[in-house]
Amino acid sequence: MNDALVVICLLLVAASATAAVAVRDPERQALVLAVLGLSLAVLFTVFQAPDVALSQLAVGSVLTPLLVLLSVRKVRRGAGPKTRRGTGPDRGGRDRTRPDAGPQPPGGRGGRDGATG
Amino acid sequence: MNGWLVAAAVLLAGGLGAAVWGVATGPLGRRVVTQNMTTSLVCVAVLLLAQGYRRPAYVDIGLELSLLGPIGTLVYARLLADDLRPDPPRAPRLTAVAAAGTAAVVIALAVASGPGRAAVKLLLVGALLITGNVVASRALAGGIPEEARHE
Amino acid sequence: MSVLPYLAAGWMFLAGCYGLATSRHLVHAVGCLAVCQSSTYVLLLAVGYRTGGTAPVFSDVRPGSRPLVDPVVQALTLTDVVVGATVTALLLALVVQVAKRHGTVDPDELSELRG
Amino acid sequence: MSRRLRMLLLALGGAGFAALFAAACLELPHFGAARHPYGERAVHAALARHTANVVSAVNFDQRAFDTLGEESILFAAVLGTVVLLRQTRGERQVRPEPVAVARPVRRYSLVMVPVALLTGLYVVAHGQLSPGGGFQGGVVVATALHLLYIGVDYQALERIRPVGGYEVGDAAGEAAYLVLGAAGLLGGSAFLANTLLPYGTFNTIPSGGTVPLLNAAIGMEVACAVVVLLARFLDQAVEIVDGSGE
Repeated sequence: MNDALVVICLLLVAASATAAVAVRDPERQALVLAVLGLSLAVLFTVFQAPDVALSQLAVGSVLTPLLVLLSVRKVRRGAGPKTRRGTGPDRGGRDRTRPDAGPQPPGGRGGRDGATG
Repeated sequence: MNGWLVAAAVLLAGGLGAAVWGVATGPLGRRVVTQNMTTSLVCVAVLLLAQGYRRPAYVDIGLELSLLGPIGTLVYARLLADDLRPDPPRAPRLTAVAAAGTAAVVIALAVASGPGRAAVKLLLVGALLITGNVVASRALAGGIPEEARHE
Repeated sequence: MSVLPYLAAGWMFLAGCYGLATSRHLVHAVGCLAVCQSSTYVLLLAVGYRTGGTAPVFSDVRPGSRPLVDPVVQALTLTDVVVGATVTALLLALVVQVAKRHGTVDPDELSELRG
Repeated sequence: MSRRLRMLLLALGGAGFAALFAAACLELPHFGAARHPYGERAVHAALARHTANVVSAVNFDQRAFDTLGEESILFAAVLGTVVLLRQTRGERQVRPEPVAVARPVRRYSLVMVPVALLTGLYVVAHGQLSPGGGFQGGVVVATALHLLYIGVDYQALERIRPVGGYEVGDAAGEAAYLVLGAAGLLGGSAFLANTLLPYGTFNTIPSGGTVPLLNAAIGMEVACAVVVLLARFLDQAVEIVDGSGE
């Protein structure tokens, strides 16, 4: 029975890790990271490591999401009010006028934008 | 081989699998609700595992999760309040199901472990978890208004 | 079954690296690094696991009554979790600083700024 | 570096890593194998010193010096964050307006602060017996305090959080760990050696020699460190704005 539990938890952890990478908006990624933390905690319980499960929960359920969300909030505010919502995460600082940057080569970017899982 | 572990495995395979899908796709509101429900689900699964492995010490994991999980959801409710406000996620039915399921499992576990400190601890974890889950759902459904900003 | 946990850890590490290399937002990159870091927890604990074993914590079981998993790797993983959390915090502080200085958190734009 | 070159490098590195890692996995001891020579010795050593939680015994007795290194990393990271996130010239501080959190959420938060604090202290105090320890408990304590920001108001948090005090607490926790280590040296054995105190009765709180004390020192350091860390981030996100006007 324990083998089945190990396999289930491993697959869940691998799936949520992949999702955490594929979700590109940091706020939404924070939510996936929280679920990854919870599945890791279950995996550690199944691996008979309650101490590690406790510290993973302590870090993953509140501390990391709080730090990530506070950073995102600060970064967005620093990048100007126009990027507050709408255009997606990938254009963090685009609204800043940067006279020294020169013209952008067309088609060099884009395509990947908004590639949420 | 015992029933508690089988129950935990079924709960994890079905529930947590759906949770990973729910939190990685769809509108923000649904993701946040999923995150909230995952706390209850994982906590119940850990309690089942503790009983299945005959290790009451593992209940401490459930205790910590029943406290920190809802606080984590409140973090999202607080810091994503602007994004959630146009369409506050309400999931009364899901919350009720989660609360009822938690209560049923916790009572079954408390009965199985017999009267004593362990049963009291289990009931405490269950009470904390249900309260936290309900309050966090309330917070997501517009319990925390947008913060006034100095622009 | 005998190597599945190791392979899962390797997969997580590779997925995290892919995310790091293709990230368009530094906060997202820090999250991907956290994924890489969690692969090490899985690997370490998998090495210490023992079929049918239980945790080497004797508050509720008699010593010697059941086989035990390896406590040394668990202690190592504990250290790993702590260090992972501090690394995340420090990197996020750096990201905030970068955003203040350069007004952007897109790695590509940052390298454009430099060159 | 162009995007294509970067992806090519990544693919090469990833393929190389995958091949080598898969080869290494096949040579590792099989998952779930019964032979754990270090683990068995660690369990014997922990039981000889009456420490019920072997993981704590490894962390605070057998590998206590490594834990000192780990806590120094935490200490240094907090220091780095404080330096990085200080208020710079051209930035000003604003008072955040109070928010009206819904009544049940507010009540829940106020009730949960002492409950979570108590749980955190319980986890720290029983670190040498049941799962848990200074780190886990310390984070719970720090989280409990921040429930005031999350569920009540930023001002409520500020009232119970003189950051200076927590900075002192952080340093005091680290110092207590060092002093306990040095006490072993003065007591005639090695640095951080667990030979000073009686080992006590197995499975009671004052068992395990210096393990509970080191545990408490770490608990204090972690709790204070997390509070200081979050205080810096909260300052940046809530209070400090760009002075040049947005």
